[in-house]
Amino acid sequence: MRYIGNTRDNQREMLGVIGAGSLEDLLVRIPAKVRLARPLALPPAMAETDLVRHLRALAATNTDADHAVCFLGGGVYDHYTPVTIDHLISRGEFFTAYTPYQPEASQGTLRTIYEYQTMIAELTGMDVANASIYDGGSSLAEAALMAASVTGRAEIVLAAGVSPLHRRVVATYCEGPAVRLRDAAARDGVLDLDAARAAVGAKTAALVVQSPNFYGCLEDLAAAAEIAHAAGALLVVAADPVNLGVLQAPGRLGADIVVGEGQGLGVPLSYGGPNLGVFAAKQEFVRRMPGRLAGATVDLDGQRGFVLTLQTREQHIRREKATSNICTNVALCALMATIYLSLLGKQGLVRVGELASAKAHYAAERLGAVPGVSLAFGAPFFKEFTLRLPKAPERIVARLAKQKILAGVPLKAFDRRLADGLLVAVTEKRTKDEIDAYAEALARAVA
Amino acid sequence: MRYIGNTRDNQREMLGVIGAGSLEDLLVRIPAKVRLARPLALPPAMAETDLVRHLRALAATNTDADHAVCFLGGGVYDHYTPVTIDHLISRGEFFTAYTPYQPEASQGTLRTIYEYQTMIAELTGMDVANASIYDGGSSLAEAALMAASVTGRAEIVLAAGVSPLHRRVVATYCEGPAVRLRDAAARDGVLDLDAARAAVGAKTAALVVQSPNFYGCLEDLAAAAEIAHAAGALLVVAADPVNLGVLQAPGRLGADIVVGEGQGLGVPLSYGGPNLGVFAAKQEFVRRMPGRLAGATVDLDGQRGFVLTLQTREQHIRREKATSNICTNVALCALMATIYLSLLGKQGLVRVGELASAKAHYAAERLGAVPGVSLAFGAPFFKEFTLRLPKAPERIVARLAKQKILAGVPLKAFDRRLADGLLVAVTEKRTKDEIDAYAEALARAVA
Amino acid sequence: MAMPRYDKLVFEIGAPGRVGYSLPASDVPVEDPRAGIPDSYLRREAPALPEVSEFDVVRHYSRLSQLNYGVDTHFYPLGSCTMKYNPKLNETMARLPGFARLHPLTPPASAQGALGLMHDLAQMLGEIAGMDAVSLQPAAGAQGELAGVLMIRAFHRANGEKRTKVLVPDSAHGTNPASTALAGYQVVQLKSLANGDVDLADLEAHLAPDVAAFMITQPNTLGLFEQRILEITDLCHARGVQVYMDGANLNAILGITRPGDLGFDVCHFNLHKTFTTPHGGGGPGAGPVGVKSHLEPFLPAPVVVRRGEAYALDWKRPKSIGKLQAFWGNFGMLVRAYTYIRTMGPDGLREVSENAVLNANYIMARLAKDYDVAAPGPCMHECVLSARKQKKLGVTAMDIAKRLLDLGFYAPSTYFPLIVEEALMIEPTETESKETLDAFCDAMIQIAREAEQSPAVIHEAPVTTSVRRLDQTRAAREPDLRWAPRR
Amino acid sequence: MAMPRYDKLVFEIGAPGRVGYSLPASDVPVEDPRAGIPDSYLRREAPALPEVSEFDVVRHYSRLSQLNYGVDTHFYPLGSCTMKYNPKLNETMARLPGFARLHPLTPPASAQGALGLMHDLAQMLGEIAGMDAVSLQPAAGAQGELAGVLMIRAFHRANGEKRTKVLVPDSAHGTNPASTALAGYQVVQLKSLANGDVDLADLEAHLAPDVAAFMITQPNTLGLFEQRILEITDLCHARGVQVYMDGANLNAILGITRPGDLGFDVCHFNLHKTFTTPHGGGGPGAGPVGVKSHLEPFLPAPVVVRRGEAYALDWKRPKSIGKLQAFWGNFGMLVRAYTYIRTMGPDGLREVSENAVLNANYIMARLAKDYDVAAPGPCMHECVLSARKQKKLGVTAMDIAKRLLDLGFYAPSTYFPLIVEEALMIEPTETESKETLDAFCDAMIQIAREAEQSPAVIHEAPVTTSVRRLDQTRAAREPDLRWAPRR
Ligand SMILES: Cc1ncc(COP(=O)(O)O)c(C=O)c1O
Ligand SMILES: Cc1ncc(COP(=O)(O)O)c(C=O)c1O
Repeated sequence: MRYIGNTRDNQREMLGVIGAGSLEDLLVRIPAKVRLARPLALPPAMAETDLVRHLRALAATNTDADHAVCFLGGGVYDHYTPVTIDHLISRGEFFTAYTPYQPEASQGTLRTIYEYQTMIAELTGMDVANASIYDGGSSLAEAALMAASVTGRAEIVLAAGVSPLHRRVVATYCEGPAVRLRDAAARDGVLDLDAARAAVGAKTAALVVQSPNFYGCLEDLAAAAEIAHAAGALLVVAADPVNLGVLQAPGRLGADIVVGEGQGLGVPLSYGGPNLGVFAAKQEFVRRMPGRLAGATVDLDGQRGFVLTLQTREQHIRREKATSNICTNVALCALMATIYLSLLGKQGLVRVGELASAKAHYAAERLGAVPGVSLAFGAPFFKEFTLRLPKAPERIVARLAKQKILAGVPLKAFDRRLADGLLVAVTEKRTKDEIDAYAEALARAVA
Repeated sequence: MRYIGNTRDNQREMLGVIGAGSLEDLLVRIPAKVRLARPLALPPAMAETDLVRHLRALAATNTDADHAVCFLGGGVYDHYTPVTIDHLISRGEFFTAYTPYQPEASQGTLRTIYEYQTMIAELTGMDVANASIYDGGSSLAEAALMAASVTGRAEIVLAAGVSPLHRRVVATYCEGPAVRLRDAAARDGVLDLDAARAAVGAKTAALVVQSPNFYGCLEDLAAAAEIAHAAGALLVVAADPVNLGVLQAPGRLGADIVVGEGQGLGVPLSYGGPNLGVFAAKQEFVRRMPGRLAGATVDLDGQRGFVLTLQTREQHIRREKATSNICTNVALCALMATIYLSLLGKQGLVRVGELASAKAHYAAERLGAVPGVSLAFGAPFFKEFTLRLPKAPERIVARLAKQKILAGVPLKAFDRRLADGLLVAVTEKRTKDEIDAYAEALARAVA
Repeated sequence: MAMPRYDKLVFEIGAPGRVGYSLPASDVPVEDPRAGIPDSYLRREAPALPEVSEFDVVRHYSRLSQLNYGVDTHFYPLGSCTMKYNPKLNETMARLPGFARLHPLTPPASAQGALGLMHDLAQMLGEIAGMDAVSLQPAAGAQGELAGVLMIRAFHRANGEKRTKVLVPDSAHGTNPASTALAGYQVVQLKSLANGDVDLADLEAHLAPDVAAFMITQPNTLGLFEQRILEITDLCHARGVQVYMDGANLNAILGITRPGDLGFDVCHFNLHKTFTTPHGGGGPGAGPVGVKSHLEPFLPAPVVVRRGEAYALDWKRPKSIGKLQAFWGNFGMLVRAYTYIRTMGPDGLREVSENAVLNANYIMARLAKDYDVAAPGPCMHECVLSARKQKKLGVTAMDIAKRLLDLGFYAPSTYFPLIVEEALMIEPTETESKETLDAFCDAMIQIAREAEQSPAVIHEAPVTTSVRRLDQTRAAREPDLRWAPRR
Repeated sequence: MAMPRYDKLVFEIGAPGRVGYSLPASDVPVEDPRAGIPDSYLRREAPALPEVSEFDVVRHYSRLSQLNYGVDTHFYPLGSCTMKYNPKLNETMARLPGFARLHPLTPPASAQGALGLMHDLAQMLGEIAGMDAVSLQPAAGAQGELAGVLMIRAFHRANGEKRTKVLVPDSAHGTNPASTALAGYQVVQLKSLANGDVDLADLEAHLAPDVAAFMITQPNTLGLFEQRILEITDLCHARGVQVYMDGANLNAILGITRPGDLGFDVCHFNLHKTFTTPHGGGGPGAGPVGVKSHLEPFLPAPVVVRRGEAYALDWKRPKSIGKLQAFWGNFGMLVRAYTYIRTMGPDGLREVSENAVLNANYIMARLAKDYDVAAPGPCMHECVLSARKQKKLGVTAMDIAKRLLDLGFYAPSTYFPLIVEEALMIEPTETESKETLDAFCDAMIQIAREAEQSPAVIHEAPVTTSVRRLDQTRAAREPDLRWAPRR
């Protein structure tokens, strides 16, 4: 049988050593009454050749970003992913290890986590970053809870531009701890600072702002920081780290906690998961942070080495008083990001941002010039923007999908006021030809 | 610049240490007259994203065995290749090492070669196998030359069923050493033993027989051995090692040298190269064998270790008197074969052979029953057979290719008497449905 | 058995101006990509990231990897984690562009293969666990627990009940109390019997009307099957208490018995344990959660449904506890788990558990003379030993773990479960062969001998790893959590 | 820097009956797959292959790999072999199904992408070498040499000339005389000057009417550019002698000068050296051969040609020397080389050579004090040192090589070229950075010190590898070339 080590002979011998007559004998503690009396009703085993055929066929029914031109965003993006990343993370020593409980036999993983923490701290402008949270959504949720716990306040104010997909995750996580969510409205696509000022008060643990926000617009983080801090609240910023080669580090603008979806840092799209939850904070909060932390120390001989540290925050030690319930995280995605950021490096990340911004602005111009189509907002944007279409975006998207253009994300499902809205993302990978072809196809579709 | 280690600063510093003013200064020995005064006329550098797009597009114009049902054979086959092989050979320690000149830092490669030699010797029924030759064709050529050198005779008799593709390689290699080739005719697809007896004589270094032969038919190797040995000649057998789980080891039937194309042992089709030249011989010939050999020995502490051995046969020591000019071989393909044979193991290779044979015989029945189509030969076959078609095979093949069936190899180019011949290979990967669909498509095409 | 030494961080290699990326020049007529963006929003200096070549990166991470033990290279008997072989076929399948390059907001009509796979996987997991519905959304076991407890909470609330406590045995994994607390419950810790079993009388005493749920691990964290499980679940249900099964140990019971049939209302799966998705140095995993039908309305949204011939994401789940992650689940892991289940089939899965159990019992039998067994067997898929005998000789569970590293094995889980003194929790998994188990047992017996005769060699360990024992105290006292250049 | 120990062979793991494959049951109505095949053609017993699980295989070969140094993990300054970084992009591209899964006998109309790539690659190699036509068929450098010499032979024969000798310098790589002999020529060895240069007077003396060709390596095997190359090629041509360039050292001159412009008639390429295809532990490589137009009719058949918009295999080459391998060349390697050339472009290729030369000169400069330099520089892409000074202290080139292994480097080529006493041939390649070169030079200087002060540490070396120095004599005296079970 596949993937099973023992032969029948092995089994016999082992049973002999155990002193059991049969495999059944080992299961005596399981009452007969609860034993499954039939085989599981699952499809029969498939041989490798057949299974490959089956899965290829299944995969082929999906319209993926290799077989269509992808303008989809909304949190995850078709960014350039150097092929080298996958070659390196696939090395069994990384891929098939687990949480580095035995640091002496896990220095590879621990060093990469330490590198990752350093890079994320640098990009976000924060003092410390953890070893990863599941995704941008749960990372934001953890930040909200941490803000509540740090401030002893039970209300979170979310700017309207926070991703509705993430907002729902925050709501789920805030249910138990009874942390209340309030929304601060937007004006022309960005946080209405007056509304924010009105919403943030003495009960507010944190003001949460995402920039660029879900609709692609850039927020005034410095102003948001002022509002939050004036009320004794924290500023939590959700940012896409890929952008932070060009955009200012939120930490420099007053953020106390920075979270974000790190998928763009070399993590495959993979239909939305696994992703990479980025989490960074100011030094003063380090002992309240969720998640794993790797730290440098020395060994018996005084040599540098790395360990998991400050574990008294974690569930396996603090149990119900832990800062979070997270255990398995997304270490391998963090490794992808570490390798990505090493490859892109000081210059490359800037280049990615510049290219994405240039192409997005070109696309906005081309698409916005299609008769009947307009840009929804006047606020500055970066690599993503919202269009208003003269026909139902769902229809347009379906039509363009047939032409192998993934045109964008219809916004109706996320915001009823944007029933005519289409969210368009343009990464550095898109070419002028692709954008032009999209504009022409869109023109035909809305005509 | 991509893949170059030094920065401009590095270069400056290094030139300083060298005491050179510029990179130019290092090239003083190259006369100005022969310097290229212009840039190479090559297309400009392409970024990774663009290049991936370009190569994907190029690859997509080929009809490969993932996107069509492959009945092509003629020496290389669409056999089952466990995906595990590629994962393992891709490990940088194997992939980016070279010939194990420093055995202490190359035990991984040396052990796998020793394993490979053992497996090939076992399959072929020979005493020793070398660490690989380029491909089945050059392997056969080396065998012919070795036979000539061992026997001191200058004539090779090739059975008509020897692959014409390989025969041409033998001819090229025999040109220099002035070894003459003679052919022994076939009858009903297999070697005519009377013709062989007539052709083999006191000048014959070796009789070369391939089984299954190019047309798919199984040869009577024992009879061929008798004929060769009676004349004091060697019997060289070309065999596909994939078949040797079911078919008798040529060594047991009297072969003195066994060669073959080992591509089926887990090596990708890759448009015909790199392939894997298998080469095995009797112990008495070991010091006349071409190619590398790994052997077991002990280290200073008496521990087992492996080295390249009997190197006095090789070009780097014996120079013009070497047994062969081979240096770089196909070690990585040999590693693929080693992993393949480990995975398939004692039972698996038998199973592959049984399935291929069953499916080939089913296909022969189905295709042979198509009106106007017949089996060309009455001789027993294994996984490949020759059909005669009522219409030009080239046309049929072109037509079926459009239906994503790679129907077989038209034989006209190889044998004018088989202008209506189509060589059809059926591996264990082909399903009944695929064979049935082929039969139906063929019926329509010849109707 | 020594490991290579390599002591660099990526920040300590490279040179200013060196690059490892490859990007084309801009092909659009936009002169200043920063135009239109307020100055104060822009970064002034490029971030201090490495400046290394692609080759620098390849060699650096190749060498770093060599400082790890992984399942591919070493026996990794880490209890409770099911460190089984991760089939390479899963990897090849998960990397098919149709899966790996699919954007989550692709119109469902253009993602039918992915949705279909998810739908079928949820069905299969439901059958395996005897549960009526499964959500694939949770990203790991702990998030599955959170989802499960939140569903229980929503259920009670929908029934107009205000229950505030959840009972969790003291043998439980830390995520159980942590998830429960996160879901807003007060955690009541129950004392387990010495073998990890539930103390039924004590349970009964605690089953007050304010108890919302009882959460246990089955088989328990000592590796034993909770024999009186039906009494337990019946008792709970009689008091209106929902019963949650931590499914981390599911590898013990595939095709043998099912959480649903044991009376559990909820149970999570760890696809990175039972279903061979790789552990990746600490994740990603996937923690689907299965429920009985009364909890189905509360499942995280959206749910993948089949409508006629088409698959869709059903968002209209008014009673849903909401979302746990931004998208639909750790799809990449789902492809791997699906591939695995289709590879094994029903008989194969049952053999998985039988052999997992056999292997654990074999280790227990071979080591019972030299180590104290935490609970008399037969155990299920893992066995827990206590090094209390060795402790008296001055050799702790930690010491034994370190010595194992020198002998070429990763270490068992240590000091878990908390109720066992000097615990060594050994989970061999079914993918390991008798030869490997024998080599491991030989090493363990050798260590027991050494503890008696030459403990110094144990206290010195590890000496073959790239670093020796590390100063944990210093790491926690003076946290050094990011690299800084010496300025 | 120590390596892990692992001493098994695959035959020594596993257990009877264990399997690592996965094949479906037969779906065709054929009862006995052996029916119709004579009994005597059939194997009676299954071959004695391993009986191991997939996991056994993965762990075994993962661990075996760890016993190797490779370019990905170690500086590998093996002279004459150009052990440069092998870009991962090449690998991903070569594995595209349209390339990796393409059968060589696919009708050309269905293989246009592959043929087009080959056509364009041949053109690009022609431009790089200044040659008029290129065959991609040879499987490695040595086969390229054979092809080249056979073409020369065919050329002379077509001109009605019977020339029987080929001149080869004593500094040449062993394949040069071996290939020449294989092509049916008598090899005449010429003495090189001390720096590896051709002794022109001696050459002239040897250029008898029976000489068919002169075969040299440019830059020569001492790493020096043959300065009087035009005199040499002119002289040869004046005597009707063809000149062959062994292109193994092409990495030194890309975009700087071209074999064709130097007067060579033939030259081979080693794609596994200059063009980044991986060395794979000893191959596969690819050894295309380029020729001037007068030799074009003799190229191996078939030749990839362009006919209008379509590409085809041209078999109608009546003067061809024939085939060298069964199919068209090592296509997988061609895809990698093509990817590389398109990545680098013309400027990039020139920078490759400039930096390869810079790196070699840097090493030579840094080591010139401690080791004898075989020939005064500047050198091209590699430098040859002599350990003759060290030899007097009892430390040989071999000893130095072994000590380098302990210090974390693979070794240079040793004892080649034969004309240099205690040769250490160091080729750093352009992909290595100054930091790595410095670390290597530091190690070499340390060894020079050790040779003077503490030679024992060198003679003991290597001690960090999985085995220590191996008994080569025993291996050759009692050849043990295949494993056998202890019966
Ligand atoms: C018994 C038990 N429960 C729960 C978990 C938590 O699962 P995860 O790490 O996937 O969040 C673990 C994981 O180690 C476990 O062993
Ligand atoms: C100078 C020189 N010539 C020829 C060759 C032979 O090339 P190959 O090994 O590709 O056959 C080599 C290879 O090592 C070499 O270094």
